[in-house]
Amino acid sequence: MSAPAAHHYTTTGLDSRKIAIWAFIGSECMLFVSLISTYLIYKGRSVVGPFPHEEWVSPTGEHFKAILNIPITSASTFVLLMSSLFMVLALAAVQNKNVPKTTTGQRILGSSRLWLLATAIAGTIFLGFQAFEFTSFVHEGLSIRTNLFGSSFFTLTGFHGAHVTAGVIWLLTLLAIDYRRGLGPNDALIVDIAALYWHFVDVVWIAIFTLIYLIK
Amino acid sequence: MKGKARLRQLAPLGISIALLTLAACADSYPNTTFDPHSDLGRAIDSIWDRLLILGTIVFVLVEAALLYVVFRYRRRPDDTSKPPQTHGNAVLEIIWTIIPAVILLFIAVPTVRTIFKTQAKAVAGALEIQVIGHQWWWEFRYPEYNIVTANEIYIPTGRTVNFKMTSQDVIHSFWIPQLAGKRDVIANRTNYIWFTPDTTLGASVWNGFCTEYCGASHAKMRFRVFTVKPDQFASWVAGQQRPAAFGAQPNAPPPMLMAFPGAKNDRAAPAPPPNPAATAASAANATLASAGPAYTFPQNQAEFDYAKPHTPIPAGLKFTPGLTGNAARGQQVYSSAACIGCHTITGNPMSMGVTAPNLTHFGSRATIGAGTFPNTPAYLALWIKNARAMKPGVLMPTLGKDEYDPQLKQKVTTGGLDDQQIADIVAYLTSLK
Amino acid sequence: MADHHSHSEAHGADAHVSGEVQHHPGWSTYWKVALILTLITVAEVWAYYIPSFVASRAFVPSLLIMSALKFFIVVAFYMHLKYDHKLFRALFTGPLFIAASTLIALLFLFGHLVAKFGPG
Amino acid sequence: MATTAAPAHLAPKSAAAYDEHSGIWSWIATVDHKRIGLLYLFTALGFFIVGGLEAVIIRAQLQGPNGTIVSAEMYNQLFTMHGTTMIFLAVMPLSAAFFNFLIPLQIGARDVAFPRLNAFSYWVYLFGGLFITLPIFFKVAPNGGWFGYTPLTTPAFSPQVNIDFWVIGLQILGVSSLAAAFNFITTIINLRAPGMSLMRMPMFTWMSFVVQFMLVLAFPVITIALVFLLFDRFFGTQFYEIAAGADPLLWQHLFWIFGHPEVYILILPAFGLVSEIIPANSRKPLFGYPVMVYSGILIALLGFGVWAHHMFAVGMGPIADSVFALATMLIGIPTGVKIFNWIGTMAQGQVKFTTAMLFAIGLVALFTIGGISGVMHSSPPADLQQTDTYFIVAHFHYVLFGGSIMGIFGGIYHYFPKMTGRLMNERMGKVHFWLNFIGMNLTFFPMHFSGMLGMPRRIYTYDSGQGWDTFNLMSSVGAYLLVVSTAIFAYNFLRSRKNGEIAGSNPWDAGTLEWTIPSPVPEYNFAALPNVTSRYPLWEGNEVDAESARINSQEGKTAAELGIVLPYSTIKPMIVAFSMVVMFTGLLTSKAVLFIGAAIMVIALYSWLLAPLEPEHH
Ligand code: HEA
Ligand code: HEA
Ligand code: CUA
Ligand SMILES: [Cu+2]
Repeated sequence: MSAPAAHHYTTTGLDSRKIAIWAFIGSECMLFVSLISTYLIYKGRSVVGPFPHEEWVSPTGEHFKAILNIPITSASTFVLLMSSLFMVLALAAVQNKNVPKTTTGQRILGSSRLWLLATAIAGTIFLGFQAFEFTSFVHEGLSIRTNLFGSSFFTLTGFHGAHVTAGVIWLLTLLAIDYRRGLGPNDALIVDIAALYWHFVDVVWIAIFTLIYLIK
Repeated sequence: MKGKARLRQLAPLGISIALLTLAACADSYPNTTFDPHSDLGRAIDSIWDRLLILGTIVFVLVEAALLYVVFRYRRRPDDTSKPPQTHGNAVLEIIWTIIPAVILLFIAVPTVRTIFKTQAKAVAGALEIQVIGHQWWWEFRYPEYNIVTANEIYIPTGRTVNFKMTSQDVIHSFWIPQLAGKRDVIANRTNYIWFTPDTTLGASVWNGFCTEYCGASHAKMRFRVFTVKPDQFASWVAGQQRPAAFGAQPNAPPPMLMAFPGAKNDRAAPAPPPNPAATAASAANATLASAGPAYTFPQNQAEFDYAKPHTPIPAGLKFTPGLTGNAARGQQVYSSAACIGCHTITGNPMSMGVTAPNLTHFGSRATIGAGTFPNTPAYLALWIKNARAMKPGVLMPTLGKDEYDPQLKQKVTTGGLDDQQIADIVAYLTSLK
Repeated sequence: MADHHSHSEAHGADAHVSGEVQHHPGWSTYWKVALILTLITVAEVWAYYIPSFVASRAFVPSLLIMSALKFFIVVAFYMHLKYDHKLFRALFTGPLFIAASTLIALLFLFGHLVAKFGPG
Repeated sequence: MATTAAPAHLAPKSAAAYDEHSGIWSWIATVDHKRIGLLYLFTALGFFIVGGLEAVIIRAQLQGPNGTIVSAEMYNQLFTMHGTTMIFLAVMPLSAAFFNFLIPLQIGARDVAFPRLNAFSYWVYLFGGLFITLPIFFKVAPNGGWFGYTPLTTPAFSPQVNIDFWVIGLQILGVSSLAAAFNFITTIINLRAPGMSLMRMPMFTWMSFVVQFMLVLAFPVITIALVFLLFDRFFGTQFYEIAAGADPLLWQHLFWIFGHPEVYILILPAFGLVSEIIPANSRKPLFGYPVMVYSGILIALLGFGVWAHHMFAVGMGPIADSVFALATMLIGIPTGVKIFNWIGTMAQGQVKFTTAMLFAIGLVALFTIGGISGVMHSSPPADLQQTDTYFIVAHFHYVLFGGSIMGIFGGIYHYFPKMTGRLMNERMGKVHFWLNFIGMNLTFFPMHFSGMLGMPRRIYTYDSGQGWDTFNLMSSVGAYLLVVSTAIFAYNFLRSRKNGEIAGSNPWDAGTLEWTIPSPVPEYNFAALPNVTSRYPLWEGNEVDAESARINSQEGKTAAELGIVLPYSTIKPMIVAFSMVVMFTGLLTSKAVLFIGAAIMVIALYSWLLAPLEPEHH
């Protein structure tokens, strides 16, 4: 984090790292579209169950219930949404570090550590939900090898989960820096970049939640 | 010096263009796409001609302009001061945007028309032939006549034939250059291509190729198409409907190993019910069996030459000379050997395998190994002895005793056939006319 | 990332810092946005549990609209694209457009939309 | 050096050692875009030779009917690796060599935006390239064709290790391309010198800019397609398992959504180079500059909407066939505009036949042929006869060899002086060009005929009496000529580095920014950031440009004397790259290797990101 933007000549006056992260996010759009397309293309093409929204009775008479668990996923979706709120608060806190805080409310709102931690925790909870979801699916007879649905579902949501994991690690790194030397307005940019990534991961989930979970 | 150089640069093009005129005459080019013999072929060819003409015009104009400019404006010793520093010319640039657009319009319109014409539903009553791709051979079925055969198709001139394709394994592609374009043969999908061979055609034979890379023997996945007169076709059909000529037994309908996936873009005519003539024929096959020989394409005919494979026999394959096989014994050996696990011979109850070509009328075929070798005892014997040495990666096991199996990388010891047994099998199979 | 190359002209820089400044909305906007997102999500899930609605033709479109709404709200406010340099808008919407068209094209090619909108 | 300006505690221990100008170490640890560019250039030329040799073996096998030089299995590995090598290890990195070397010089920057990321890209490319190339020496090279169609490449039909190398190798190479792309996008947006507005950027930088966006959008798609295949092969998923009802067309669509943009990724940089060479050697500014820019952008946009023209035989149905056919034809228009504008640039100019110019003219002549045959494929009914025959092989060699390679050779002759300070031998260069030109046409023009006369591609042997013998013989002879010409080039290239005549800063009296600075270029590129007021500062510039040029043309000053701070040299990016490849090899060997590689990678990455890029300012 050696190079605060203000020290450089740049054509646009913007910091290169922020341009790069936006380019990266643009590229991620194609990545997730490929995954989502595949899931939708294979929707309803599995030759054996279990299936996302319908029950299935195997030739051997085994009974499999519809896989997707909307209540749980709604909860995790909500958690991820909230994490985005925490993230913007963390960024705001870093930006306004030097603004004197009079009331406790301001002090709470102004604590970058609190919000960074909250975001990371929310992310972890989301991952926890996903871990629970995956294991329960496996118990209900759907693994990544079972059928086209299993393969495309686990890969898609797994990729998203991997992104969340990376995000959590990133946030914890920032948190560590915050504890070591404290993040101030000069560091707003690196927090902003992490935030952009985090929100994007959230945005992707918004799409996944509707396209994969809700639409039958 | 530069001038001469420029001329040299045109030399290879010159040569090649001279060769194009050569290419026009078909007889020396048995697989040419330039003289088609079906409606589809001609539809494609007319677009090709248009493309060739427009393309040549564009080519000549562009290269001429390039050469002219390069010569006319080459730097001369007295060019000390800079040339006029023009930055562009709106009018010119608009012109050379529009001209190509117009040219493309002349290509686009017939293109789209032909697409919709040639991909329409085949006429009802078209002869449906089911094509099933295998690594590395072709299975052909005539549901209308209950015929299953491999690597060779007979089609009557003047009747629309509708190929309905799918694959057992990887993607293959079905191509008869002189009759039609390609269509990919894809597992879990059903594809179609249909055309009508010209009535003007005499009995003739065409090479067919697999044109989608499909593994080790992609190069050796070929087939033959015989366009014959309707009466010849009828006779061939009657022949194919008989059970194996040798040791004839009541004809069971050939096993159909796989169903076609109900593809969304199913544009085929529904397969007509087996016509009464056919069923009658199979009912009365005992009598038919005694009837005169059925039509098969005369292999001594000149047209046939280029359809004859010339693949050399791989080094190191030997067969004891002077053995004479006994067909009766051959049938026994065959029926107790590995063969029956994969091959079907209708009329031989032991032989119901469906993973390899149907051999019911093997004797009537012109080639073996998916068009790789001529169907003569000499080649056949070696093939049975060590198919894997004859054709890369082939799934048929090496059967000859003490032969080296290039895939298992070891000699065949137990259960290998000796040359006499092989000779007998050869006699049996070739007797299956 | 620390991996940002610097030019030594300290002076040339200050002139351009301005581009970096963003007039972010404050807490008041943030919690309202969060509320809206939550409400839309609730609406989506609710819709999912009304069989008659699920059966109706309106179901899929309305869900798509709702999630698109959420999508753009987050991008506009939390990713402050609404307030940020227009360059970033270009860097995001361009690829998003290509990605979206690719998705739609693929669904057509695999015959998914054909049943609903496409030619038979 | 840089370190002198640095607080001691920040300077890496052996920093002084890194910064010596020569010595293998200085190359391994370099973060200088010019050196990285040269590394790319040498490596990619090496891979070009490898790919070429593979091609020559192919031609020897096909010289006559029933060739027996290689087995079917070997042949399949040869053409797969030939295609893969030429596209991913030769042409793309050759373009990358110019991205690295030229872009900062053309926009007036001291380096790219992320120098260490840049080094990382190179090392990933090198290790990934070796990973995918070495297996052929052990006869276990990938053998699924360069577009690896499923289900042939699924474990069900290719259980051996061959395809694993391909899947993992391409995955690795993708990382390299993506990292580089983000880097250059940022560089071009953000490090342009004062006054270097977008519409003043040299055309090469413009085309590169477009290409970076194509990379950023195309590579994620193949990444995912490969991930599916990887999972199928290693973790038993079923994306491409026909037994599980998978649709073989899924791979084809995903691959070509990447694959078609890829072919423009391969050609646009060459177009850019030619757009520099032709004006310089015609003493005229590029004709219709804005249109050249827009046509480039348009080609890229359309390029994302035509992929299915590689699939006209799969039975997509009449509507899809028509749509993709029309979209494909459209691309001919902007491309034509480029061809005509190049001719327009030469018209009324003073065309000097330098070797570079000959190659540029060669591109215009030959690419046109390939383009026209491309348009011939774009009509689906016609393509049903052409597809998967040698007619296609002819098409893409005319555009790839006649286009990309010709343009890149031109670029090498043109920019060699800027890279080394010396000129390549022009006489040998011209011999190289003519042999190349003749050999190229002799090799690939006859393929039009063998194709239309029914010869399928990817066949390791063909029967006599099919009417293909003559054409194949011609092609093979042509290929042998190309070996000779390429050998001459290699000799000229290696020799001129030390013995070529001294070039001076602007041997071709060209007009763009990179020619205002000394050759070879000092490590800081520009003593003072130039102020730009025109597209061709050396031709059309006013006193402002002149002043910048004067300052920057001065030789001999070190960065320290000028008080310019340069980034530290470091091997951390290389370590990250290496451990990443180790991690991937873990898939083939053992989990232990995988985890060790991953661990080292993460550690090295952290120490890279937390270490300062360069000394603090004072
Ligand atoms: C550098 C790479 C490159 C480039 C630039 C192109 C350019 C084009 N390509 Fe090519 N193509 C490949 C590389 C490339 N291609 C490769 C590698 C394959 C094979 C992949 C494989 O199967 O292995 C392939 C295959 C391929 C196919 C699939 C064929 C098949 O497999 O059946 C098609 C089909 O439409 C096609 C079309 C085109 C078209 C229309 C263009 C256009 O962009 C061309 C435009 C240019 C011109 C038209 C010439 C200049 C224009 C004028 C002078 C104006 C006037 C001209 C007219 C009005 C016609 N290409
Ligand atoms: C940029 C890309 C590129 C380039 C430059 C080339 C260059 C060449 N290619 Fe090819 N080619 C492809 C891309 C390219 N190719 C692709 C994508 C395929 C499809 C693969 C597939 O189907 O999957 C293909 C396929 C392909 C085939 C079809 C194979 C088949 O379908 O069965 C053939 C056949 O002749 C061929 C030939 C050649 C030849 C003779 C050259 C020549 O131009 C090569 C010339 C180069 C050299 C001769 C260099 C060697 C030089 C020396 C050895 C000199 C020694 C010097 C020193 C040691 C210092 N290529
Ligand atoms: Cu079957 Cu190629
Ligand atoms: Cu293409």
